[in-house]
Amino acid sequence: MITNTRRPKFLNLFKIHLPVTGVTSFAHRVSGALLFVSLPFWVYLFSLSLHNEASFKLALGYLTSPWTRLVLLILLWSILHHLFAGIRFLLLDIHLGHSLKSARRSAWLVNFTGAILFVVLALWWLL
Amino acid sequence: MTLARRKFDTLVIGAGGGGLRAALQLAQADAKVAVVSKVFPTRSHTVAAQGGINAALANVLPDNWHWHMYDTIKGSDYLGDQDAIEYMCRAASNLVVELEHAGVPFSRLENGNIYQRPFGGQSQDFGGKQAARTCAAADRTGHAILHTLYQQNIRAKTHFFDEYFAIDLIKDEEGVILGALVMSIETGEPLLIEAKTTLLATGGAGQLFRTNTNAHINTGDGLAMALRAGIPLQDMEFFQFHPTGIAGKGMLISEAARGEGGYLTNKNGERFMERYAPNAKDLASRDVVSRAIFIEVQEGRGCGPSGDYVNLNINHLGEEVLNKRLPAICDSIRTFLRVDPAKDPVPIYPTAHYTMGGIPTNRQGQVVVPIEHGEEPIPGLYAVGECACVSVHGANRLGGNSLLDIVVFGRAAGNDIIGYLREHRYHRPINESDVEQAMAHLTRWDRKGDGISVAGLRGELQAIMEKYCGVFRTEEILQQGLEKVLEIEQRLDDVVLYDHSKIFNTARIEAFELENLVDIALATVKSALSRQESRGAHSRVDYPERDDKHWLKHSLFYKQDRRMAYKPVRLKPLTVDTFPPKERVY
Amino acid sequence: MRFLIYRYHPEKDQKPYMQAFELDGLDKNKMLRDALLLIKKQDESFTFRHSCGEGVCGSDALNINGTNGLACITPLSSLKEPVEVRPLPGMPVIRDLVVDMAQFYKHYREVKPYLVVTDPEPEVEFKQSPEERSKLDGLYECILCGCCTTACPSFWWNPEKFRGPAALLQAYRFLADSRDQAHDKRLEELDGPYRMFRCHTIMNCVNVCPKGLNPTEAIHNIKRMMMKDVV
Amino acid sequence: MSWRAQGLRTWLLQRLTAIYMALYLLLALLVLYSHPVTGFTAWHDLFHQPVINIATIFMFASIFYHAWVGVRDILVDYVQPQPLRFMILTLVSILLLALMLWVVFLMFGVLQG
Repeated sequence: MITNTRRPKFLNLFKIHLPVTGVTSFAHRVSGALLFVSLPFWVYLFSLSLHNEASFKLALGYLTSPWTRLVLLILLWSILHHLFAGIRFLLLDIHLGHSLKSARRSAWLVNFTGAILFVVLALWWLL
Repeated sequence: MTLARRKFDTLVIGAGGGGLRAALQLAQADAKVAVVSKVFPTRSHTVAAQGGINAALANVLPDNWHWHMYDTIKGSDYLGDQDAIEYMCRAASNLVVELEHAGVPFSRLENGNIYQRPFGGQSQDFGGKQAARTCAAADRTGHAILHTLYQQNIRAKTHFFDEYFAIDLIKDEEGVILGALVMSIETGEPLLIEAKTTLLATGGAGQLFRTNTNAHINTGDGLAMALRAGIPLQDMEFFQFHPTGIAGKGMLISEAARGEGGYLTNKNGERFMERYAPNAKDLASRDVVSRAIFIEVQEGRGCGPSGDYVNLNINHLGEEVLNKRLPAICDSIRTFLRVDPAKDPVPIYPTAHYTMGGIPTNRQGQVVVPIEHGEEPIPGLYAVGECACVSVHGANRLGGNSLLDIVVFGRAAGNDIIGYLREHRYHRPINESDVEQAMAHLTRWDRKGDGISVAGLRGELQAIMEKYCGVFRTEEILQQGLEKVLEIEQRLDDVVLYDHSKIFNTARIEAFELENLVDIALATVKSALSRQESRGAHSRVDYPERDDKHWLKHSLFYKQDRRMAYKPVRLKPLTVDTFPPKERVY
Repeated sequence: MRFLIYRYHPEKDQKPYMQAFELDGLDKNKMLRDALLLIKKQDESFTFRHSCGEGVCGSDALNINGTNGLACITPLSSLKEPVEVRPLPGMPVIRDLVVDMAQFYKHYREVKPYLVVTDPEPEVEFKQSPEERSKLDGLYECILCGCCTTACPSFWWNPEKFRGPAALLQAYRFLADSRDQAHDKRLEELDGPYRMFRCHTIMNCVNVCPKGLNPTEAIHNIKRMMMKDVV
Repeated sequence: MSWRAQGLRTWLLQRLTAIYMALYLLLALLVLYSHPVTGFTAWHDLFHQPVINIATIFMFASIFYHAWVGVRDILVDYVQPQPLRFMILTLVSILLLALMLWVVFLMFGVLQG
């Protein structure tokens, strides 16, 4: 007879349902991480833009190159979601929308508005 | 293999309200106390008590403990011991206040006092107008009390053995109880807990019946342990059927539903309780209401397609009262019946609920056995709560008195144990042959081979008890019941486990529980067959009248040779005059 | 109905696995606990905790189709097939669906879940207005089933340091009690980066609580109390 | 920004920086909408105004502090070995401080130029 002293744990994240409030929160974290990673790029770009005429042009050029466009699109969503989800968290902090029902509804709203606004802005920018 | 051993001043078996209240008293007095519980303490069945705890606080209507005492004696159909009842009713107010100070979140009145509601069998002025004596925390009073008691025990640093199952008591040749053999459910390993005093607080045996309000764990383990240790069980024929269980399923709908203004109707919409109890109506004693419902259904006035239940109406109380006073039972009704209690009537039917009988004790919680003239305590053994029979409930318990019973006698037993410990400073030597016997009981389930399954036989036993030992009883039916239970007892020898593993083997636990249930079933049927009268919850169709001349006495059932014995009811209270038996009408 | 049940027997298995069971002619009005009991009838070695059967004792908290809940008040009709039943997430599995709750109980004890009164007690009950008492509603009803805490990602990652929603709800239950006199000490003990401030308002706890309680709100209320004390 | 920051203080500052950033963003959008930036000079002049200049320094400070708290939260959850967690957090702190210095020098330059 074998007796396992090391007990297993069930923590398969693919098998655990993540409710919509959890999705909003997790996406908040992911978008925050992406924004953090992009920080040096933004500071560099900002610095370029304020140096002189030529570097200002260079900075603008960076913003419109196809490669950075892709990165910018991801960051655009990140900003939108992070902002909206952040506002939702602040409202929860001041005790607005605490019930499960309204918290679910606001989570949907945040995810949805973030996505829609992202699509609208992306199309407006790209076309 | 050497048996692991631990030593404590006191071993408490069971972590419901009674066990925890006693443990708290002991821990606060710096006794070394171990609480053994087969489930984590807050899972004990006290958690399911709903309506409240009785005390004559007079917060809502005039009240005093004398009236409470009268009601309890009348409710017990004069079988309760009046000294113990006086003790309980006098202590009630202080103990409820004590619970409140310990943190129980009682509901409140506008003036900040504890909220009290009317309950069945309560009266002002010795049988006058309805009283309101039941202190409540919404309809989760048991939950509130159990959690608070557990919390205070955490504070007092009581030693808990969570998920340990007690197998047998250990006693020496002189009959002194020296602790118990227990088993860790998690590891399957036995453990001998040596203790100067042992307190049984294992609760009732509602699992005797198929449809019951009780938890799966309510298998009367302490009752059976006492029987095996040669101690008789008292008044086992008195088993309470709660009038309002969810029809067909058994979940409890608290008497608080009627206390707050709910009422029962039959299929004609008639408030039939007016016929059975013209004064108290729906708030008559539980035995009275249960019998009434049973008769209504029997005589074809039941509701529903099969006419097998009656309706409880609480929809007229309004959402606010329901949410404030009865939130948990409304949840239960929605979950289990998919009925909206704010709109529709609730189908209910009497359900096995409470073991009035139990291990005979005195009002200090000491387990007592008869000797030639009178009785004497078994040294080192105590019992409190539903497993004990003090007897404050007699033939029928009043709603709100069980939570009171556990805190009053839990505390009393704790105090008496403190005194006992002062006089008995040392552990007595353990009787190894008794340990071996208990170990043999433990290893009996290691037997392999083909046989009957535990769950199957448990189901059969429950069905038999329901059919042959229900609300109405006759000689013939009980005789058949006795034979069937004896047959089950025989077949118990053929039960085998297929799973012999050690770690968290719940099948093994259920096998022990089945043994316990069979012993208690036998005690119940045999006691019921012997008592030839109708009193409280024990209704004999063939002896419809109460017979004080022959039967105003407690019954005692011994496991050895299944003998019945009797002892007198203590009619003399401590300080007041006796309430002499009289006709019981509500 | 088809069921997939998490099985692990420490005396036999090296690793947990999922086992399929089929129950015919099941009344869908019954609860999941009833189905599990039928499965136990088929296979005695199948192990899970359960007791009251009506959602007040908190024994049979399980992960049901990915969401924590009590088996005894989860109607079969509400479940998609195959019904996947697993133990509570992130807890050490003792056997099958039985987990070791020691860590959970430890956090509960650590918040000092009892009323602390330092003033002399009155002869009668403490006065508490219905309004003051109503602050305890939604707090005292907790049954310690563990659904919330084991659904909380913050608890998964820091089970030793983060108190978890259930313990924090209890912490607030005493902070909110007008009779309690350990206010400052309780708040002091909850400060720091781990014990409470691991909560990121994910609200999985509120999503799964079988009693409909709201630990997130309780946590926010504690923060509010802390702020009030600072300002 | 001590490593063993008190829970409440960090939590509160994370909120305050968030509010500041949101307000800055809103105002920035309004300003850019009402005074569209036509070229380098306009852009430079914008940040030459002391109010906007200082506000922008605070904006970046907020971003960096907010990011630091966020990264710390992530590390506490997903990076369990203490030394590794500490090392990463130190590196992140150095990076953020460097970025902050960069921004401060940049903005002082714009203010003077």
